[in-house]
Amino acid sequence: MTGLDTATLFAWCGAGLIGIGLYGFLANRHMLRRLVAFNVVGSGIFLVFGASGARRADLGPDPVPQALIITGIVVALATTALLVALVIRYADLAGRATLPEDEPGDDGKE
Amino acid sequence: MTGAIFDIVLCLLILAVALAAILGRDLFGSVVFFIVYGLLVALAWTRLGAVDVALAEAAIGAGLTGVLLVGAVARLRRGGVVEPTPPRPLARGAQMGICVLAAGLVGAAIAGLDPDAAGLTATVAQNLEASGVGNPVTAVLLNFRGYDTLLETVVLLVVLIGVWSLAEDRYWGGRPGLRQHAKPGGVLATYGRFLPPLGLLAGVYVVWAGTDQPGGAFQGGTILAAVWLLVAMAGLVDAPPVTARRLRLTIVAGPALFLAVAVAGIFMGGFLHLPPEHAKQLIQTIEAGLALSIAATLALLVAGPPQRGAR
Amino acid sequence: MILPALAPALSVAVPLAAAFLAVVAPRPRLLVGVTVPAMLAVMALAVLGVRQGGPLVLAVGGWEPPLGIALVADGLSTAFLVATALTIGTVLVVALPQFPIRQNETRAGWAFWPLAFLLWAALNAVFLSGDLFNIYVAIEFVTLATLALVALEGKAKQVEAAMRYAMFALFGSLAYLLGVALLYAAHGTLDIGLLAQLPAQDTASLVAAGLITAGLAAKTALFPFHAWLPPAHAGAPAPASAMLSALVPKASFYVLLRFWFDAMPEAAGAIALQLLGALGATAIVYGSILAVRQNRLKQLVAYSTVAQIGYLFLVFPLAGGSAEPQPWTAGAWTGSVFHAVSHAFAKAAMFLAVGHAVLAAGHDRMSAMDGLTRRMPMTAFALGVSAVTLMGLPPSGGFTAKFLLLTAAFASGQVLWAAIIVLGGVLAAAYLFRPLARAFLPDRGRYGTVPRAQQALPLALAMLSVVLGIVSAAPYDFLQTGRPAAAEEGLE
Amino acid sequence: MNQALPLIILATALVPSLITFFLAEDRVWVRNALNLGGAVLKLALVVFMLAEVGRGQVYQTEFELVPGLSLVLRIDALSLLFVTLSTVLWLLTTVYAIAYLHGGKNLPRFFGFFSLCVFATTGIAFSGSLITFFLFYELLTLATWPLVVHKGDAASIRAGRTYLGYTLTGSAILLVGIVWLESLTGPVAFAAPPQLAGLDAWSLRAIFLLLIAGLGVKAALVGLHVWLPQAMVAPAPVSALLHAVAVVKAGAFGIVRVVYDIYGIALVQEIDMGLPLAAIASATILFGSIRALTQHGLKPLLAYSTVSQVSYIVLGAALFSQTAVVGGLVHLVHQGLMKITLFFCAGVFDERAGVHDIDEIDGIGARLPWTSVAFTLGALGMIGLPPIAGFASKWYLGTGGLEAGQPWVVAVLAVSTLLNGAYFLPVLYRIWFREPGPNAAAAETEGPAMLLAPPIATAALALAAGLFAAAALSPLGWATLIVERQYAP
Amino acid sequence: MIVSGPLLPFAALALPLLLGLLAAVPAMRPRVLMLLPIAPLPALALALSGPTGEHTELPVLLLGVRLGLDATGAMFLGASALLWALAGVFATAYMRRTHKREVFVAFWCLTLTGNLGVFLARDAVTFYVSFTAVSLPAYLLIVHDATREALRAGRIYMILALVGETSLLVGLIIACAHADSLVISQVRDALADAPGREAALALMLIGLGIKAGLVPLHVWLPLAHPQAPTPASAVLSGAIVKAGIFGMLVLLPAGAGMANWSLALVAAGLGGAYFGIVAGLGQNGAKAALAYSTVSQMGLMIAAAGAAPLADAPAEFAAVIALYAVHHGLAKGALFMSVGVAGQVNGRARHALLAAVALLALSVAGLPLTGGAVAKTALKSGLEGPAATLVAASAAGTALLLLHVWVLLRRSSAHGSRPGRLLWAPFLAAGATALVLPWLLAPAVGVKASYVLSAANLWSATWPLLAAAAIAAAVIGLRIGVPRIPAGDLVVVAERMVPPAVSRRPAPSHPGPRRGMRRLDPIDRLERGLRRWSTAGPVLLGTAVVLAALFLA
Repeated sequence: MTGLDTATLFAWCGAGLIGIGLYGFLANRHMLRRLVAFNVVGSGIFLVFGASGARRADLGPDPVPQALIITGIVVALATTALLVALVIRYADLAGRATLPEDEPGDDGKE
Repeated sequence: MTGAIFDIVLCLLILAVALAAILGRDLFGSVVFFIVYGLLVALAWTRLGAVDVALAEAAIGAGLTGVLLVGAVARLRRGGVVEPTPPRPLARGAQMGICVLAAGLVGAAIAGLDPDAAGLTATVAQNLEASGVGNPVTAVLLNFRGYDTLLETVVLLVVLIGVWSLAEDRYWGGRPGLRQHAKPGGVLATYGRFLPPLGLLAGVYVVWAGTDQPGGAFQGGTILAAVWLLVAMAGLVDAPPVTARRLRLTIVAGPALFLAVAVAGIFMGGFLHLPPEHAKQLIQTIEAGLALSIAATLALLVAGPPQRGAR
Repeated sequence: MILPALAPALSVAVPLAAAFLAVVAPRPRLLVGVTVPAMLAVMALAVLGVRQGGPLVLAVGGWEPPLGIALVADGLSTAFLVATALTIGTVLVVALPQFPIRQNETRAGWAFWPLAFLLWAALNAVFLSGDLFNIYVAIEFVTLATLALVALEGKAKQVEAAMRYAMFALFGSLAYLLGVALLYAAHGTLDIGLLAQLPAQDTASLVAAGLITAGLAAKTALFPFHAWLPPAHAGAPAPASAMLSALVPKASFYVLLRFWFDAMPEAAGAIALQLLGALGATAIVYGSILAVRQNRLKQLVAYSTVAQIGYLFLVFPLAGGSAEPQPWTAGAWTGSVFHAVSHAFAKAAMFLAVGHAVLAAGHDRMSAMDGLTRRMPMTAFALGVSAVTLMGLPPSGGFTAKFLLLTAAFASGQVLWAAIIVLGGVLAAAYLFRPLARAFLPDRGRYGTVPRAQQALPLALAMLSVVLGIVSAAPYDFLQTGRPAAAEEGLE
Repeated sequence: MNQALPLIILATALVPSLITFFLAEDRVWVRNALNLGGAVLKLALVVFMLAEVGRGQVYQTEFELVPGLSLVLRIDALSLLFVTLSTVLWLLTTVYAIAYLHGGKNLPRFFGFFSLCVFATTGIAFSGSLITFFLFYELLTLATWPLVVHKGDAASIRAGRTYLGYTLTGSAILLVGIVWLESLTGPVAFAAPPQLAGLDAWSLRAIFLLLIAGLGVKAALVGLHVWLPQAMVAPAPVSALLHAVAVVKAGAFGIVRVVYDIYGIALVQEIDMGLPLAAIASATILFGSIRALTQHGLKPLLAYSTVSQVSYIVLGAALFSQTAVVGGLVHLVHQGLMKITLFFCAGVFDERAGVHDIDEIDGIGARLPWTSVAFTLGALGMIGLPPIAGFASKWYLGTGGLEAGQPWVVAVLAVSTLLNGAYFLPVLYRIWFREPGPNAAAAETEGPAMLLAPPIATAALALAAGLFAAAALSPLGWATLIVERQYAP
Repeated sequence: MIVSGPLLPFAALALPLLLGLLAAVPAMRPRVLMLLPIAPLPALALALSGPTGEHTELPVLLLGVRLGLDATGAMFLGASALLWALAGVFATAYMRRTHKREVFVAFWCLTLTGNLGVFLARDAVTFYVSFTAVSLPAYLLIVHDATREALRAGRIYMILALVGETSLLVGLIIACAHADSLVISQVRDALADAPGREAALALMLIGLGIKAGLVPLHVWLPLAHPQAPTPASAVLSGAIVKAGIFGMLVLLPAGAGMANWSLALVAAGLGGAYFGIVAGLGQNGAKAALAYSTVSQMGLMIAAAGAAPLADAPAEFAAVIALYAVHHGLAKGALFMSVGVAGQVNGRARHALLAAVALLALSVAGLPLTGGAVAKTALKSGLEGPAATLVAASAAGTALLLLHVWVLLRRSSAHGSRPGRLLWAPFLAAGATALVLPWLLAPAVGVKASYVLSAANLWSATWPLLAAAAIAAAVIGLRIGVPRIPAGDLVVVAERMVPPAVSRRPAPSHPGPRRGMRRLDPIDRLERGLRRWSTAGPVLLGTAVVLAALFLA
């Protein structure tokens, strides 16, 4: 991938998104924020995946990564849906949307 | 050249919005930024020539995920859940550092890729004829790698069961989600009456077109789900109880149909084998079934577990 | 010879169909009664097929890789399939009275059944898949089914455990997916068999290897990414715990094994492999120490899983990393598989037995064990027998595994790992002592009981792990069917 | 037949064990018939085999588990020595246990594990390879534990913990040694000792130490013996099992195998391990005796006595002398007969008069004369007084020590004899010459024949073993045969 | 069981053993004492039939039993068997009323078997087994009355016996190991130049010396003999202690190499002879004084046995010693029996008894014409120089000591019941035999009557008696008090020095279950940290990065 063609550009962009998303995934404590970050990382990965399949402008975009990405997007949605349900249920039960060990000032004592 | 500049700007924008979504002080703001981000990424996909993905990203990645998250934020607000304070700077620094390293590594890997690697584009093109469909992405999704898709649809089923099983025991047998009370004659109610026929049409088209053009069961199913949700929000329809036989049949129908075809394939040459002469019809049948189940499942996922008492 | 060739497809299709039926027509007794024997028959087919015709490779839909997905049933995957079938089969029968569906359908009583069948299908999908992306889908499938089962009890603690698990699991998925993306970008294929034939020393492949390894390690609950496991596994209902602890971490480990020995046998650097071994070794010690400290039965058993998983990772320093097959690699490789399988039986048996003890006592404090040998001798016996396997004592599959690993450790001059393996057995005894000893105490207070037929099932499962040790020659040979080149040299 | 007989003999213990586990508590007769039947059948088979092996017959069965891990059953003269002992004592102990535990709780469990222990012990004796030995050795560890904790009180549990802690650690060490050795030589079979001569001496030493340390736990070498006195909380038949029939014997037997059938005594000497082993054995002999002197309870005293006595076997194996190894091997049997007598009697004292401590035994001889006679014979035999069996062991050990050029061995024997006298004689004195204490006064008369017959039988056997030591089929005669056949240079 | 060779030696041992077992049969209990006189009869018959030179072998017993009889052995055997038989008769009357007669009889028989076995054994193991069989069952004879004193005596006896057994065993083992044979004659010959000879000899002498009452190993004698019932005292002092001497005679190798040992033994023996006299004079009880007399007499025999290896004809000299032992055994046996008789006799009969005792005492002191004179003269013939003189002179001491005994006996009180013939007869028989038998046996050991009756020998036998009479007169006339010496002399000192037995520790209090788990708190903290995603996540990502970096490296 010499030069800054479109595919490489978006692949780099994907790498950047992965970095940003991971930070959000690690640093945030609110479960919904983590979910947002998770989706950012996911789409970053898809971008890397898809962009790498679009390197050969002469051949057109590779359909295999596209199909895989669509599958991945659906899986990500499914995961998000389950997590959202978990978070909501947890908020109902525990009154918060963070894990106990992530509560400020909490030593993780049970 | 303008394309390149556009791409660069788009990339920067995507990164900026992503940052905003991650770092935003307000959770709701973050979610809104995330939806915007999803749309921008969909745009990027079109720039990469991947229209199917762009559709999926817009409908599912930005649309449905956004709806889920917005709904969740609303529920948490209603429940009075407070946001935690941000972590200490030291921890943040370490986390940030390691993320930068990771991104750098990925970047290095990208930089090291062979620019001329062709992937499977040519192989797909060669076999497109036998797949029974004209859209190579659909060919991969439903024929070449139909097994992935079969599992994927079942994943949706798993998640739906998982979401339902988060219901309170006393609400089992009730209807999913909270009862919607749209103002009669309000915007929502109006749209609720007006949009469904159009949406239905659009959804069916996207599914049907998917065999030869961008689109397919997932994208189409998402549109159908959105339509139903809108109608439900308008208070015009209500979800059937989770114990209802027809509801369960609906969510299972698609995957079951897919599986039936797959197993039937065994007698026609192998597991999931679609004989080229019938491939198109079979795929359309599967897509139709899947679209129905996907639509129902996605809508129910957004609605959440039953939160109302049984009749 | 069409019948054995059907086995891979049916291994996934049958439990899927059962799951669909369980959603629509929840009649567990009937479903279990049909599915379990059917699956055992399928397993028999698979075993027969692999024994007679070597590895079964099935191109799904008739599309050969790289375009299509191959299902591979060789000795390794069939072993995991069979272990899964026996374990889940037993678990489901045990679960029947615990998740009944009567006049009024209940939440957990309904949800458990499709989830269990779906987990079964998902696990089989993982074990059969020869395609890295397909594995991603399958493993996500496993994860999501697991998440739902972890939260099945529906109390704050379980939901919390599920969320925590999700963090690790999602990260693992992301890392794995990124690795897969990079591999595809580099090689244009995701088929394990094809990848094995390609050079894999480019940056993308190696970064991918690191990501995939770390991601799967998190899903396998390797120390120090294990902390999610005990609350998650201990919180679930006993039959669910049995499946989760016995099989779910094995799925991701299985993929690691496939990845390192089939897909990229030459990519591993010695230091990285030693690092994995070191984490495994730490897991053994650390998990055991924590298990000793637990006051709740299920927590203890769950920490035991953390420790036992450590053994699996010793396969990397012992058998991996060498382009040239070494005389000991087959032993180490087979040993780790033996360990995985016998641990599956033993851990499932233990969770089921503990579950019965807990049911009878009404709580899962240590005192639930009091007088167990008298009240429920078969349950106590099942616990004892599975403990034998976990300690790696003869005659059990655990011992055979340990012996093979030890032999490899000495043969390859890695005595440190040998010491850890041995120490692990002693530590296992240390944490299992308390519950087992209490079983001999007189019982105080009032206890219920569990029907004998129910008690017999965990015992049967536990005995399986012993049988695996007594007749280990056949499984050993079977495992070698289609084994990866890197592990081919054995102690003949 | 050559193939099947070892398996049949193993089955005579295993089958009753497995069935017993699943018998209901109240099916006493079935249980007893099963266990006794198994024991009698086994005895008959062993007697048959004794004759055959005496004529030079060898029994061997082998099947591979995984590469490098084969189950080899091979019966040589040494196997039979151990098996005969354990078989005879099993039968007697079963009889005794039926009477002793009559009406107790959890008996199916007890007898199930008991027979399982015997199965494991038989397996140990029949092991034709090192790894087979290990398999059964571990099984023995496990099968014994439920017996140690049988009573289910806090002390039993504690003892069980110590027992498991020591034995499992020991087996772990043993396993390391075995695997290390086999990684150098390939599978080690007793019949065809590996070629070790060319290997690095330090590795050989390290492996030797690992093996001995692992076996030494069960053989209760000093420092590794702690579990044995604690395990005394178990019921008397269990003590009999631990001390005479199975456990400590398994350790000592293993050490003999390692020294003679794996390393070969010449090599052990060459790598300078013979003397240290003999020294440890001697230290154990003395240590056990000294500790026994200060014991308050009867069973702890007997336990420390075992610590001391079992090391005679080890000592015999460690000396570079045929005579010494005869002494060691024969002590395997002699100690078993004498010690089981003592434990049987201690059990009767406990059962009939509630005697636990030595202080409580005063004048018991008047109330329980036959038991006391048996006890006396056992104790005197332990001291080494002729013509009870113990003296023959000492004689051979001493002579062997001198043959090996280690005259200090004789001193150890002498001191040990004196110490044995010092702790046993006062007990005998109290039994026979003190005025009956409260326990004796309140004692019941001597109990059922099934409780009384075993100790008398074992005491008589111990006496006969010494009295007819020179007979060909006496333990001594058999031990000599073993050495001549298997270990003659 | 296969016996080769003559059956009588086997029967001599088997009969007492069988009778001992018979004693345990309940039906036998009323008449159990009747067994005692019968038990030694085959042995007596064997001794009377004399040495045959043939061996009896029982290869399956022990490590192969080998029995035989030579001249020396025959004398020991005969005298012992006779004494046992007479004491047995004595016991039938004397023990009639005691408790647990069956136990007494059983152990009597067992001891007897051992005692006879010592003389018959021709292999080391049988010798050792017999030696033990005579040592340990004798304990039961000593403590039979179960008084506090008897039990103390028994305890001390047991300790010493055990030490003795052990020493003997070790000594024998050393010797046998070198000989590579168990046959005693070969063992003895091999011992002459065995590598561990000194140790073996020392140990064997300790073992034999304890039995033989070698000072300072004699301490059990004066304690045990008075405490045992009288018939038991008689055999203890008359027969059992002889096992030690016999052992020395058969086990000490001959030859110049033994010079040092010989000297030591002679010195120790003579020292013991005089010590016994002194200590005996300090006693208050007749039996204790008699026991010291035995110590003294045994000292003479030990001295002789010590000299034997250097003698020109050791075997013949051994026979001479045997002759001395025969006389002493019977005489001492009779003297002990007299104590028993004295306890039950009054009036004229008592005077007769005292006269008989006096005669026996003088015989022991070597009064010419008595059997004692024969024995003593014969013994002196084998000794040279100062040793001979000292032996001769010891007769004075012996006379004094026995006078002391006589006085004590005269003072003792009687319980008045009339003693039966069964008490008198064995006493008289033993005494008479002691006076006569040496004369009959002397030719067989090469001692002619003319030699005994030669003037020089008569004088050397007489002057010590005269000296004794003079000293006695002086002591009595001047009322010199003899300091009292506690019976058991040295052991009494030792008892005071050693704390009362080794105390047993109280039952160990088990330490509670370990509660040291709190120290592991850092682990808990670590686990909590690892559970926290904001910690574990970066670690996980870091691992991925590190792994990738490692692969790349």
